[in-house]
Amino acid sequence: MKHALPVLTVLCAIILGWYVAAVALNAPWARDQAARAGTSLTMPALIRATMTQERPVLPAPHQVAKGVWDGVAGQKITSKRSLVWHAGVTLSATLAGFAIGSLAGILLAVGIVHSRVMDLSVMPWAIASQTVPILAIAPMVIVVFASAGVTGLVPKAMIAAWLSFFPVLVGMVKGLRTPDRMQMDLMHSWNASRAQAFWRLRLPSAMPYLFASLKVAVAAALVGTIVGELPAGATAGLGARLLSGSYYGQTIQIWAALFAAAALAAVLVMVISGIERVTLKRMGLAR
Amino acid sequence: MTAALPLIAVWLGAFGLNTWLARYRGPIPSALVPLIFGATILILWEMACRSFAIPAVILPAPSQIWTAFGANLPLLWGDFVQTILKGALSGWLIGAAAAVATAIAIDRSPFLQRGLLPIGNFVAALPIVGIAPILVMWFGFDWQSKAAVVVVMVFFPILVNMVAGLKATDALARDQIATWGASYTQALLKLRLPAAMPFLFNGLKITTTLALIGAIVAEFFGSPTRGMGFRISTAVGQLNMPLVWAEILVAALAGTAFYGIVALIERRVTFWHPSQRQ
Amino acid sequence: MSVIEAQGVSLTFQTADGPVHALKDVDLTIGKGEFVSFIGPSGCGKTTFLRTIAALETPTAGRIGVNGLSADEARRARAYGYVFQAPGLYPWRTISGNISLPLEIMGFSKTDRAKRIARVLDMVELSGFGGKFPWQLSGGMQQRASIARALAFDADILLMDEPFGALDEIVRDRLNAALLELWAKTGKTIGFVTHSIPEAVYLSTKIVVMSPRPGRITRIIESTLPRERPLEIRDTPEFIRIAQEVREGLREGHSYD
Amino acid sequence: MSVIEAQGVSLTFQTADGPVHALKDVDLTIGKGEFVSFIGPSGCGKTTFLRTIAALETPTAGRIGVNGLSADEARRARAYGYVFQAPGLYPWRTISGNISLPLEIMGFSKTDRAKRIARVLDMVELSGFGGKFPWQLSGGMQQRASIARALAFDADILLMDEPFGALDEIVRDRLNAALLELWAKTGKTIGFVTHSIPEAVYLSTKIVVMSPRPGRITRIIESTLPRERPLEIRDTPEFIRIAQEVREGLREGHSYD
Amino acid sequence: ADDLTLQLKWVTQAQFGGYYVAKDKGFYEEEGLNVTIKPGGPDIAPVQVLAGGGADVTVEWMPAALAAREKGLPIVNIAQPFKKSGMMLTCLKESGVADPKTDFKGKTLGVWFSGNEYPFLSWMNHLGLKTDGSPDGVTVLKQGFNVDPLLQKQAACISTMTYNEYWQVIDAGIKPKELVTFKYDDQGVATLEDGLYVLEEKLNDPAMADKLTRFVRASMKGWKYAEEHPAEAAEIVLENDETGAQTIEHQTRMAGEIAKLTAGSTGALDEADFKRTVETLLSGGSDPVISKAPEGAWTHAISDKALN
Ligand SMILES: Nc1ncnc2c1ncn2[C@@H]1O[C@H](COP(=O)(O)OP(=O)(O)OP(=O)(O)O)[C@@H](O)[C@H]1O
Ligand SMILES: Nc1ncnc2c1ncn2[C@@H]1O[C@H](COP(=O)(O)OP(=O)(O)OP(=O)(O)O)[C@@H](O)[C@H]1O
Ligand SMILES: Cc1ncc(C[n+]2csc(CCO)c2C)c(N)n1
Ligand SMILES: [Mg+2]
Ligand SMILES: [Mg+2]
Repeated sequence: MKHALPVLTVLCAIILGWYVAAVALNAPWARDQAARAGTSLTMPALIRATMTQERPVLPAPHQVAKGVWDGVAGQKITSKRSLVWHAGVTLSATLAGFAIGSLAGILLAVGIVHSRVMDLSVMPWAIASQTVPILAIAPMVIVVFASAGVTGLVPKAMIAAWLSFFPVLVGMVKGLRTPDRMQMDLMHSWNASRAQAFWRLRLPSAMPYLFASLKVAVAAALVGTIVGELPAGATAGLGARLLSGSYYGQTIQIWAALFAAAALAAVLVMVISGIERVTLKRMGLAR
Repeated sequence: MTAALPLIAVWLGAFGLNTWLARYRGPIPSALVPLIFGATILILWEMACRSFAIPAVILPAPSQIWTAFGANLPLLWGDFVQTILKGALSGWLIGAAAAVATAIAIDRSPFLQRGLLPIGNFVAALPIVGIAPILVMWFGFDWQSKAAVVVVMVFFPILVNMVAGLKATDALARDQIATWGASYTQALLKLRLPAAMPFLFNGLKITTTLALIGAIVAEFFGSPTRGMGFRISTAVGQLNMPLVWAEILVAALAGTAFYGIVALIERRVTFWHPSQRQ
Repeated sequence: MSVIEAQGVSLTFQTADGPVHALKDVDLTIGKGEFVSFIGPSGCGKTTFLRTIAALETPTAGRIGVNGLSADEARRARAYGYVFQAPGLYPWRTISGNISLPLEIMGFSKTDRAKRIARVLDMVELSGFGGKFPWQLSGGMQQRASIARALAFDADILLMDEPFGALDEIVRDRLNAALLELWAKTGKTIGFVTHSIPEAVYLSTKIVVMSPRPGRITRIIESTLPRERPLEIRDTPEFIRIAQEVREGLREGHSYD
Repeated sequence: MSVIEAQGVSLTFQTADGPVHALKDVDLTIGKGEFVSFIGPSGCGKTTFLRTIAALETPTAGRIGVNGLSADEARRARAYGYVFQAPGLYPWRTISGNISLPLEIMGFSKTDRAKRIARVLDMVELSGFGGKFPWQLSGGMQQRASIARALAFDADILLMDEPFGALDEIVRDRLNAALLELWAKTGKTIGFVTHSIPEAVYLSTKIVVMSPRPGRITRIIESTLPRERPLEIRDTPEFIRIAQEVREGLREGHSYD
Repeated sequence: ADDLTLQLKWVTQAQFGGYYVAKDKGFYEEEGLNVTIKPGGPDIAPVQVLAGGGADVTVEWMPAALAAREKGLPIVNIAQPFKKSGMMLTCLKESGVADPKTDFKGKTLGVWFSGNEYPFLSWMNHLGLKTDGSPDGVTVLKQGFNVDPLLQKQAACISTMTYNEYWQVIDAGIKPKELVTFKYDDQGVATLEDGLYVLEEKLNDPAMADKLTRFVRASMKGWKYAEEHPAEAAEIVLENDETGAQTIEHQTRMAGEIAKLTAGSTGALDEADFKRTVETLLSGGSDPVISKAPEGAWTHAISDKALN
């Protein structure tokens, strides 16, 4: 309840600003239309005209809300027109990619912290890997996988993993190196093995960093999946939905898909926040 | 299978060499190890392309990429300026500044924090591939729309890290500054911002590469006839894969340099952090 | 004239396995220019009480007045110089930078800052270490730096939580003398936590003995020693008598365990 | 039979503003079952020397042998129990969890761990606080928890860096007695840093006085007190004589400042 | 039944109605084929999928196919269901474009890239206009997925297909009389669109050749059916659209327009059309699409067997 009022306040402010922006951005088109029809619009008529366009520059909130509602509640969940169905397709690939990516990131970070060879050699190339524009190689990834007979979820998940491993890697390297000198020295004086020092000192101290990175990574995985869905032949998923909306200039459909994707990301981030809170609390780190 | 044997041999050889090299401290091994690692990957790649006769339209060999790189330098430079300098860099700077400012703004007001963070999470999680066409529609075809995409993309990671960083001061340090009757601004400037720096740089480093991706990807949704994303998509259409990979090479070089510079600044700013001291 | 007045102060921490009564019904009046030592077994609430005076904790019952203001108002008026039990130096600032920090916050001029830093560094015998970072100093040196930081800005009320715990006898004697001198010269009001009975007796005008579970005051001993105190005063019968009284009080507190 | 042998040990830290000579040409032999105290002005290298013995620092010159092994080999054989100058408890573990940590690492069984934790908690008078997190304890309680942690696994060599600095006289006396008892019963070799001259004299068979800039040993005083030491021994002339000798050594070290 | 995979050039829509009709009506099944249809997308290069082995046959435009062939990927046209080109440039009348010869100079034009830019570049070359943004040429925009640049007035003209984007402009509320269109066909720079291509080596395998023959026969049957029943074709397409984004109105109209383009094709490539395409491409100015007339880029071997 502590949250309801602030959230609502901010929400109202945003929606208000959005309406103003919608009027401002959609007005030129409305005026143009009127001019082409040889008439001119009064102010109320203009505002009304900006709220109901079929292809607005910026759809008004209620139009998007209706788009989302139609997509979610207006269809059977199994229907190809249902946003829930598309979100489900995207979610499965996102989760698979996120799992693969964050696991890879954690493992690489562990390697980097413990092995000088890996520290020296992996990091620069991990960075370089992230600068490869995925949308450019996504079709190639899809093609390569397809030629190996792998289609569907896996190629998309690989792209998602590709994007999500990096934040985890950077955050974990930092986190695993956080223990200060005295804490490491204690472990040292007990002759703790590297594994013991890892599980009992490095990992717990890295937790806050890990969770911050995971939140970024899950959003990145979602982006990766959606990118993977664009060239995958635009069959199913929120990415395909975005693309076809974009292709047919259906602004409202784009925004509806966009909000579905953002809601999905928000839910994922919230789930991780929840796990974070519980974990840190049980670790005694949250006061 | 037999074709793979030489590849495995090269891999093992290079790995052994690196393990041996890594035992020595100093600047020369630190530079050599990653270079050998990279060279190994390139050699393996070249060997794989040749021994498995992978068609160039699927994956060109490094030698072909290098030739294309050398033959198209002016073109690549123009694309670099358009996409990286104009699009990615300006967007990253604006996005980072906005994220830090927002983090500070919502940090000050618990009301805004409770209200804005969940919604901020939501808004910032809008996938760029969905936003890009919209931003291209709003900001036009040139680099401004690419910068806008980058702003949206880097904002969330930096904000998350910065908010976490501002909370990261320990209780003793906070108590101390309280006994001096420091104002909010003073506590922020003297204690919480410095303490947040390791977190902030974490976000800044992650987003260097995101910025490049954002700027390049945004060009797929409309662009003038230059830029790295434009070149890649047209070259793919022409099956000019060596040029595609030459662009990717430019992106990788630029991205690594970008990251390296940020990491260097981090080293100077957060020299006191245990992770920088070992 | 009373500077600090605590009336019926209680403070209970809620922890996972039940409440901890760190302070219970504490009444205390500290007059202007007094030097009050707090002594008691570890965990009896000394730190908590000092923190409550400085408005770093809010009592669950009772109130604390400082010069007619509330503790929090006094804090915002920069009435306190606080030395914490752990040094807590900021790792990104050198020793000089750390001492300079409260001065910057309080708006001292640059030349004034430099002068003050030099003066307090000298006082805690750390001249020459101003340019070092905290992790480059030994534990005792860090503690001295933190004392220097609290002294630099001349607050009216000094609250010191075991400031000399990590120092050897000889430095400790010298710093004790320096503190007394400063106190005599400036008339500051000082609250001082210590574990050393001789130190408490040597420095204080009033010794507060505390006892744990729940944390409370069991004895308040007014010192009858003169204000002027050479080191040799520690061998006088009067000194030994007071020390004995404090020791008894302490022992009482321990008998509860 | 000598357990620890330091020969010509020097250690220089390179800092931004020039080298710091923390140790210079230190020679010392510690026999089996000895109780050696280190005393000296703050910053004279006591902590550094203890760290070097435990192979937490590598000397820039000279060598340290432990039971015929190098210091690092001894460390790997888990020869050391180390109490650091600051408590250094892990914030995500309770007090019991912190004490349990080295035991887990060394592979003690669960029931054995529980027994040992209960025993050492009792010894440092913290029974009942096992379930609390470090930040819920007072400074002195944290320090005691850290002592308990080092005692729990019965290392042959105990290295303790100002373990009792944050404790009041009465607890300190009790812990001193407990430590002596443990030492008598187990025959451990103990290296002990302290700032208190009486404490050093009361506990040790050998007192090492150090002096700073560069850090070095200026005196080694062999105690002539018997091994059996009731608290009253502190009033004997023999005790006072040794204390006086230590004080002189200390004063010498300070005169360099 | 024999398995066969077809890679489309673009997303599921009536542009590929013939194939969906053949599948849905069981024409492929009658020929003993089990055909998988893979939709394309903006960044799928169909020939790349072909080279990677992800598909047996692909729908592609001839300029891109010939460019690939010159890059060393030996692909061959085996059938050409589309007779005419559907490409055109659509301009807002208010931007003052009336005659291509005089009015393009200094204007901003939206162009598709990814291998679809060749006809445009040839045309500009014919007109003697530079496309590098110099003052006496035109400014080229890489046009995204949609018609926004025209609606937002970011460009004077954009590329459209007669069957698709043009109608999106109309749907957006602009009247046909406010538009000027230039068909590539009318400008004499038309290139062949939507042919069927396979890798050359596949043709050497008699079993594969036989499969392809049956495929082309059934596909053409599908196309002719779609030509006669555009409404039904549109419905079939809609059923096969997994994105659920298409509307029946749009697809019905598209099917009608597509019928105009496929009319007149038996499925066999007309050599004259091929020559015209090659000439257009060879004259691509300073940077022509192909540098020499291709050899063996098409064959009648399959279509002859399939259609006679
Ligand atoms: N990591 C380091 N880098 C640079 N100088 C250091 C470092 N650690 C210690 N020193 C320096 O070495 C000297 C000895 O330090 P050490 O911690 O051993 O002193 P100490 O005798 O334990 O003092 P104290 O009683 O205050 O704990 C000091 O001058 C200190 O500044
Ligand atoms: N944040 C906290 N949460 C829960 N309990 C606390 C907290 N801080 C202190 N306590 C408890 O309050 C009691 C008093 O603690 P305090 O730190 O005031 O003791 P102290 O007298 O300063 O002891 P020492 O001499 O060891 O520093 C202790 O029992 C301690 O466990
Ligand atoms: C980014 C992008 N690239 C190319 C085309 C061109 N294209 C490929 S298939 C086809 C048929 C239209 O329905 C067209 C026009 C496009 N539209 N968008
Ligand atoms: Mg305390
Ligand atoms: Mg020390």
